Amino acid sequence: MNPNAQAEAHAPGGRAQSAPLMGRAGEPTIFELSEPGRRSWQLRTTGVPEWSAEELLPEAHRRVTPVPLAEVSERDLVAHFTRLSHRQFSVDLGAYPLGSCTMKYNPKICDTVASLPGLAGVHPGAPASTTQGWLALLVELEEALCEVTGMAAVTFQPAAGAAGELTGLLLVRAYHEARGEQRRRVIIPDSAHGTNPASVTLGGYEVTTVPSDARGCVDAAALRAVLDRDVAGIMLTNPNTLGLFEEGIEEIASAVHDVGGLLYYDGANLNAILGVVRPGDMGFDIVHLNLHKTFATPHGGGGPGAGPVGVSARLVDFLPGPRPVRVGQAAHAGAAADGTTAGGRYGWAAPPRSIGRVHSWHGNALVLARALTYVLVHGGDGLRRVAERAVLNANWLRARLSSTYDVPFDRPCMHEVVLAASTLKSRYGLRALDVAKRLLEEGFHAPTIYFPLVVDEALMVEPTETESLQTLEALAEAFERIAAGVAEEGGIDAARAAPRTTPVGRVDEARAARTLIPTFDARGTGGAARAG
Amino acid sequence: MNPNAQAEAHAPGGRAQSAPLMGRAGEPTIFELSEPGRRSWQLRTTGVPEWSAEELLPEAHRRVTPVPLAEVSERDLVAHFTRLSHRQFSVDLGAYPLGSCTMKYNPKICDTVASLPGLAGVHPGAPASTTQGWLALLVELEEALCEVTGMAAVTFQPAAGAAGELTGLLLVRAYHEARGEQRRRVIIPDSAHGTNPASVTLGGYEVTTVPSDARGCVDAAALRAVLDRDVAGIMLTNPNTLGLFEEGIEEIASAVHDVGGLLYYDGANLNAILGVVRPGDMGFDIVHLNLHKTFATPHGGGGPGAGPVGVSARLVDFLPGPRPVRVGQAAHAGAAADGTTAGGRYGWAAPPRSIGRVHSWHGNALVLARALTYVLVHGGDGLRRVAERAVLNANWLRARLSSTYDVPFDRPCMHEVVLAASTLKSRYGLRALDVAKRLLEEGFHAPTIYFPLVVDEALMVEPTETESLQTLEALAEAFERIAAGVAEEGGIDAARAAPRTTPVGRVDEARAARTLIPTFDARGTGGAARAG
Amino acid sequence: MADYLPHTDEDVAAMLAFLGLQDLDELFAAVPAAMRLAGGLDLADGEPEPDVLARMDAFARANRAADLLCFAGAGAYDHEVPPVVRALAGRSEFVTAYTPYQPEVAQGVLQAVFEYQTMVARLSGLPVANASLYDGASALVEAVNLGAGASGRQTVWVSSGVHPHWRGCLRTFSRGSGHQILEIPLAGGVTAWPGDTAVAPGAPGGAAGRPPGAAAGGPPGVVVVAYPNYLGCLEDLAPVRRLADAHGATMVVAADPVAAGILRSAGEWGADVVVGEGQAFGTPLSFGGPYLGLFCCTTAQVRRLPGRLVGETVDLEGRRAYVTTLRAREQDIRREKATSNVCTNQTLMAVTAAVQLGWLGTGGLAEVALRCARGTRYLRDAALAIDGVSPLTGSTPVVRELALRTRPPARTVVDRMAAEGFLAGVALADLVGDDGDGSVDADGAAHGLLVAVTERRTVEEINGYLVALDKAVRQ
Amino acid sequence: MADYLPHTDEDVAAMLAFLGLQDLDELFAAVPAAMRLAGGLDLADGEPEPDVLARMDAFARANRAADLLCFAGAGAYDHEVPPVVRALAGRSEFVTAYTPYQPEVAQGVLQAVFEYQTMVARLSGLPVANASLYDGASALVEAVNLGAGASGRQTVWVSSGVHPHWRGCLRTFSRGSGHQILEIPLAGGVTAWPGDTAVAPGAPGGAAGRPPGAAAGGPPGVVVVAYPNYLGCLEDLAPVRRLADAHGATMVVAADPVAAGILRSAGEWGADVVVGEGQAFGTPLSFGGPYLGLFCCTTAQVRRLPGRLVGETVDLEGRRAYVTTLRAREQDIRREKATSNVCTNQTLMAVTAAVQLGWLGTGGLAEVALRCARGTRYLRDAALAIDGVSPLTGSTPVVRELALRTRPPARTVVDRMAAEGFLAGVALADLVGDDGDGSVDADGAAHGLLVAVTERRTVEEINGYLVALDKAVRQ
Ligand SMILES: Cc1ncc(COP(=O)(O)O)c(C=O)c1O
Ligand SMILES: Cc1ncc(COP(=O)(O)O)c(C=O)c1O
Repeated sequence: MNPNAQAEAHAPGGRAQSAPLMGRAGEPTIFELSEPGRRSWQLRTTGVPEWSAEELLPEAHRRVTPVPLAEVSERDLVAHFTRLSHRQFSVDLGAYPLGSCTMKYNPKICDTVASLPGLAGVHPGAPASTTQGWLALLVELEEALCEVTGMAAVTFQPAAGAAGELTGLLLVRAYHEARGEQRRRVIIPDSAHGTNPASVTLGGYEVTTVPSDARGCVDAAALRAVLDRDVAGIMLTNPNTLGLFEEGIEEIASAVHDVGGLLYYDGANLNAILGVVRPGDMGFDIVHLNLHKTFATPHGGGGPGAGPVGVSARLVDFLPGPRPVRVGQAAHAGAAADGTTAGGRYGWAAPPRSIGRVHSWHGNALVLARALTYVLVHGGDGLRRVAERAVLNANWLRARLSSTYDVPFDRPCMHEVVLAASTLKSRYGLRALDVAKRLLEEGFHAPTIYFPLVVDEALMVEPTETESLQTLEALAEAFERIAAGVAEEGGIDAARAAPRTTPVGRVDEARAARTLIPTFDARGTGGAARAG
Repeated sequence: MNPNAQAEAHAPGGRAQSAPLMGRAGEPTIFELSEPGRRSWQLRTTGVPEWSAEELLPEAHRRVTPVPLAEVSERDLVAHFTRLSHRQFSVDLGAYPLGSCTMKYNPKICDTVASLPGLAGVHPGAPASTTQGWLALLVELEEALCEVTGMAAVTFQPAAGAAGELTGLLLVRAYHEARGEQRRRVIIPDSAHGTNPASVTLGGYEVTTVPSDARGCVDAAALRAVLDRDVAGIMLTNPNTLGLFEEGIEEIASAVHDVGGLLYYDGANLNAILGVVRPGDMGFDIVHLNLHKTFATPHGGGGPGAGPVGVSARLVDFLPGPRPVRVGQAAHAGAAADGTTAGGRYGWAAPPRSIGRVHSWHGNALVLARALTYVLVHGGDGLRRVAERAVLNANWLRARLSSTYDVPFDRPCMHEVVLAASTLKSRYGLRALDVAKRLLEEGFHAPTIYFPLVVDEALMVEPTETESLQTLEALAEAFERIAAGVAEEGGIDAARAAPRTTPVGRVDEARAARTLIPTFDARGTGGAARAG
Repeated sequence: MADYLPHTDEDVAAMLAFLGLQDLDELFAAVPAAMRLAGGLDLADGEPEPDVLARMDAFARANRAADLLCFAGAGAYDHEVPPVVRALAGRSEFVTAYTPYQPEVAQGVLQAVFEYQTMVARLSGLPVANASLYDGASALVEAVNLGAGASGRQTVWVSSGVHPHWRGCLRTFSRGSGHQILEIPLAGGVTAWPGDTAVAPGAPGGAAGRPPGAAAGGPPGVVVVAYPNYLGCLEDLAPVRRLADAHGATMVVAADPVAAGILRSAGEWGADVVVGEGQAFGTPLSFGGPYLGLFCCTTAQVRRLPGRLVGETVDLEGRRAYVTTLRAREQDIRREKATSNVCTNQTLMAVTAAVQLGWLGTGGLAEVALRCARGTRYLRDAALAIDGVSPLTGSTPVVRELALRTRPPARTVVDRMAAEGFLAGVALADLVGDDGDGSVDADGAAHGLLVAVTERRTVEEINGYLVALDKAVRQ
Repeated sequence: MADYLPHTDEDVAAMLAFLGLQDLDELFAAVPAAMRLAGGLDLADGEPEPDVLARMDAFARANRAADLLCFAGAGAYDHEVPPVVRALAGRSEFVTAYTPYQPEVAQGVLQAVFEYQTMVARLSGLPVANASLYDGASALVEAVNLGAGASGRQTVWVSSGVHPHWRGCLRTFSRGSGHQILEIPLAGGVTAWPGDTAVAPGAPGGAAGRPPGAAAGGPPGVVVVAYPNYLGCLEDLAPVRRLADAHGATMVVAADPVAAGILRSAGEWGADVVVGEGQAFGTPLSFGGPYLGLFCCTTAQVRRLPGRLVGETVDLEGRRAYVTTLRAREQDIRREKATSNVCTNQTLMAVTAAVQLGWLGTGGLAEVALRCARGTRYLRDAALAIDGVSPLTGSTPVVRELALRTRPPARTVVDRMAAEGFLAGVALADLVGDDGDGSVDADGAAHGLLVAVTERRTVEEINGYLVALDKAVRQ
């Protein structure tokens, strides 16, 4: 009997028989490991009178049956999630050259910082007099990020890049409205990340797409053609998602500014230019940063991140509030203090024409503490080294792999290089997807595939600066083995069967969408069913 | 090229290409990952004058070349040891029914306790006035262990069970010598753990072995035959290593006491009788506890443990010292205080006829803090439940597997059951070793094999109380599958080829001993060579 | 100079040589020279880790709030987070992974999120939960977007019992979406829904007498209510369902997920969408983030669901496997047609919640909820006996939080009690501003103190709190 | 009632039924009834984890020592342990594994230990290191056992520069082994070896004039010296090697492994066995344990090596693999013929040391050693300028630790400086007793203060220490 089949056999209490370490055994869900009456929880002895729910709640509000959750022993809880962790690739296990995501090493010191009780144990609604440390920390980080981006002020409320984008677009709107203007369109290049157009829509604007030119940059003529006084702004990332620096950024900036538009900088690729050139100096008015990319805060399997937004002087008054400020500056940053500033050198201030809140509280604070730690360890000198090494690594890979894979825009790249499998596909049928799955077998995470959309069979490789030359060599060899392998007898079949050494084999994604099973309770019902 | 072969190819900077998660790739040593000039270390800025070694040290003492260690980036350090951790089975991953080792769940709260700065950050030589918390903790633990064992006092210095054994034997010696007696022999049963005879030898005694009888207990007649006034004592574990309770313990105790000998209790199996019966009440004079077994402190891949030794009243004065005491008790426990007791309710006291120190300091203190945590969470009631469930689990397995495997002593067992593969061996050639390796493939750790020595092809299974009935069922099914599998065509070959799904296949142990390679530097030299 | 870069000088030289470059500056040839930063960043040079740790520790020590006994809530609660949850959720495989784009090597995160979705769906009483949003407020914003899309109408009636900050976010984002947000006032701690006869018999405009005018956008496409509301009060949700039915609107409930352990589920009350703040499940107070936005909906709405969704499927060999699904909703495919712009979310907090809910289990969750209710009752009964303390929401039943009226301004009470070692609660003025809003008037804002009692508070601690409160209101 | 047991009442009932038993008590039928504990253990009932954590935290808070700036050493040092080392060595796969009896599923621990052995061997200058012993003292005891076995003689000459506690352990265990331990006194901080002309020209009994008499066991089979010795002094090891050669004795060096970063290796000095305390490599002060016994020897002695040893080999498919080897030395096979009784050892600390040494690397280890030496020099120079402070060991060079003579009793100085926030060092009387021993006389014991300066101490901290010391000796 194959071990996975056992996992499939649902028995109360499950089949907690150990480790994916050994071969490819499946892991039951926690619901299958559950047996009624088992427990892990232990709570403080409080001495509070033990009134019953009946004594505490009117009947109409009372739950009749408890929420059915899993019931497991602490031992099984630990084994379950430890085994799940062994079914998960991560930066800590190896190279993760996922383009646009900047999967660099996440320093362990930041975990220590984020778990300091003096930071993690602070209630967000505590009066400012009791949270001076947090306020000081945020002000220091704001100053550092202003310097890095060339902006005048930063809001920390946006919880991720996309939230920053939408915040930025609302700032654009507030800016124009304050000037009595109603503009309707925002321009984005066709190579942009999907969150850009989605944010534009949510910001209440229409998307105008401009194409890339033959060098992979914004087509200047096409841009000029769509520019008019209805354009609220343009969203760009520079270097762009092709890993190429928009050389015409000066002209773009003045063209957009000439029609009264604002420039929004998508900071996802800031890693490439830290300490080399600043968005503010390129002419941008608004910048979001993905601290979980450039500033090494871990991605957590999909989040949390943090997407602080920096703005130039003319937009400061519109920022979300309240904002942490030095008390002396409160007046400058906005008069209407929200929260007390008594008893401390730092306080909160709401910008006078604030667009309002964009977060329940102050943003992803512990992520911000990690980012400041990263900034302090590196310092100004170190941040520049980060960019240099990131760009060096990407170019090395580009040069090394350009004879094996297509390089749609074959010129020096910045922190990432977009390769393509188009030749391998037309010659052998090998798709970008197959290359990705084969790389998993080779022990590497796959690059980002099929993005940017403008490149056919795209393989977007971002090695980051924390990978060594030896790792790059090993990665390049793996890429080369994949290309060589497909030329061999049966090679394409082997590639399509990949990965065969991972916890599960190639996953049927289409089936997941066709027969939606979004919860354990929807299993066997032929899809999602209304649960109790 | 197979991924492991790459790992073999030694290149400076290594082949850091990711995860054993994916298939069975090897992991290079840290020395292969090393490249001169790389670094992880970061030290405080101190401002202390930067004198050179030449200015600080006479030439005769100065090292000429630095100690050659690995030079890796923090990122590679993390990936290396994280990948190594993925090549390691552990309690947190699954059932670990290793007999005699009591591989129960190690509560996570104990990790938190052991890392409290107020415990982990205390220098062992700090004056007692500044370590009152530690002293109070130890006194409280001592009291609890006295209650659990029925002893009068406990020393915490021994760092593991074997250290406790030797300490106990030195106490035996001191006791007899104080009475002017020179005895030469210590009796141990043939089923005893190997550390018992080794400790006896190191204690300066001769080993007299007594055989087990047909019921798996000490052969009473044989024991009486070797008892005389030359016998310093006897070492027993009860339940014994066959998992059987020595029913004749009362007679054994009085027989040994009758000739003036002392009874030593090897506490490795205390888990079976917690709160049910106490070594002191069985007549034992000295008891060691393996806190890493019974009290759930983690084994750490082979240590640390803690082997506190409890003694009856007549031996208290001989205990190693100094010992933590309540200050009022210092006089009672021994006058000559070693260390100051000023300024606190707790202090140190040296027993008047102490055998002396057996540890550099006070024993494995953080392990002791874990053990107290475990005791407090369970309390008196919980400790008894531990024993009940441990014995229940073992008997369930015994009953379930007795039709498939040999059960040399087929009567109710205590916390572990010794099975045997003798029939499977004679019928199909399946050895205990093969059963063990097949179990690894099934996702379980193997039981202890070939111990106790008195059982042929022994499989010593100790499920512990923290495994659920479902896990026991899954384990039993795996055992049954193994037995059934060997009866099939090709079954024995498959068993001998096991394990095939583990990070490495069956390991050539003989070769390791034949061509000793104890360090990376001895590789390729045909064995250990004198290093620089 | 210390950093995390592996490059030795020799590595750099060799790599530059391979690229045919002279120096590192040449890598940036594409950057117009005039734009480049001349003197480098005006930031101090890097400091070694132990120095930085000392600095961060100094920030931490400067936060007196961390040492205060916490009776503050307002959407952020001091619940038990056991060592086992921290250990498991902190495993580096979960922490340092990216979004599970390659399911074959991401089954760990995917399965944990699948389990999370199941648990959260069960809590809410709805069949689908997504894989997390940023926080409670963003979940609410997305719920309103979904509701408006489903009903085809942009008018949104929002109870003023919804957390003031969440309402603030709704207002902010409505500038982009164009939704008409109408905040319905509370009366006596519960929403005075306009036009619902069960609420205000005979009065067309409802009890509060402030009917949203026709100018305010006509009948609602979305109706939003909180359960319990932010003042701790339990509102009857039946009229809300009726309202929604009457107008064909989507009913959105912002539910406290801990209280859900003993309350009738929002799904049972008829909610179409349930949102909530998941911080209570294993995430520390964290000065407000990272938190966890909970989001559940009906199967009918699944294709409008914002954010990520994990589904079960099989691999090529037929083994059970998990994968993010219905990706067409996300931005990487249909771009401007996406249901939302959320990309990076709060997965690690979702994994944490799965571990915490696994630890709590059926019995533990109910127990935590019950203990919160008990502590709240105990504190309420005793606090109201103090001269200078009165109820702000009358006798409306509360469950895990309550609003008191203190004779001195609540901010003063909070400051005084901080000196005694207590975080007394959150002054309502800090949530709604000095002028009050639809939930409390200016007086209520000034004197309202929102107090939460979790299962971690012992009777000694509560008694100590009461003594300090007595002193603070007398002073 | 809270514990870690999975058994529900139904499970217990089903299992008992399967066994044909009526109740749990029957499981213990083999235990004579009279012996059984009637009323259960006289211990309080179990308490829930958070209550226990609070109690343990109270113990922790009662240790003022943890808050003192540490200038104590004496074999336990306050070195930097970075978060990365704690994170890696704390991974639960390492923590919750047993001894690697099944190498196929224990390559993680085995390889880490193999790397540890390599690093420690390189440090010592000898080719073989074992996988750890309990602590420095137990390593020394084992070294003496090995040496006596190798030389066939039980007389052991031990320098009084060896840590007093380690000498105490040697004395204790010699009661069992029958070794004759002779402690050779120090003069001016260095060992006055008997009969070595290079040490004491012309004096047959050596400088200290206390030659071990013939009655004391004849020529040594083992000679033990510390490098640097416990007072911080650097001794010339050449005469020790000559002594050992003259008598055919085994030369054992107890070496400080951090100082080894800048000192000539013990192997180079000719040691046959090198032992040490490995706490300095990643293990916190921990009130003295768990620590790490380092043990290295020559290839010739490998079959006498105590404890576990990991060797490289291959698996059936020829892939590199690791396994514990030369198991015949251990007790599970030859039992009473075993080279030692050590079974459970300190593997996790060895893994920790491998991680820490991996983090330090070639440059970091040298840097730590150098910084310790610099801090020691800085403190020494300034301390000796204080009126009331003088050197205890003359001008003998010291490296990472030094012994001062303070005018008031050193214990008094330690107490006074604790009140100022410093752990001033270790009073020698606490190590050697009030009467002194071969290393210091009674006056030295009373007034001797052993001070250590690690790489973590800043110049501000040292200056603060000096101010407090000045005050403490004047008072
Ligand atoms: C180019 C680009 N822009 C924006 C984003 C969105 O950022 P976030 O995921 O933090 O919301 C990403 C993230 O992948 C990105 O790569
Ligand atoms: C029965 C028995 N006695 C003694 C010991 C030795 O204990 P330790 O390994 O703690 O030294 C063991 C350990 O395996 C054992 O099982």
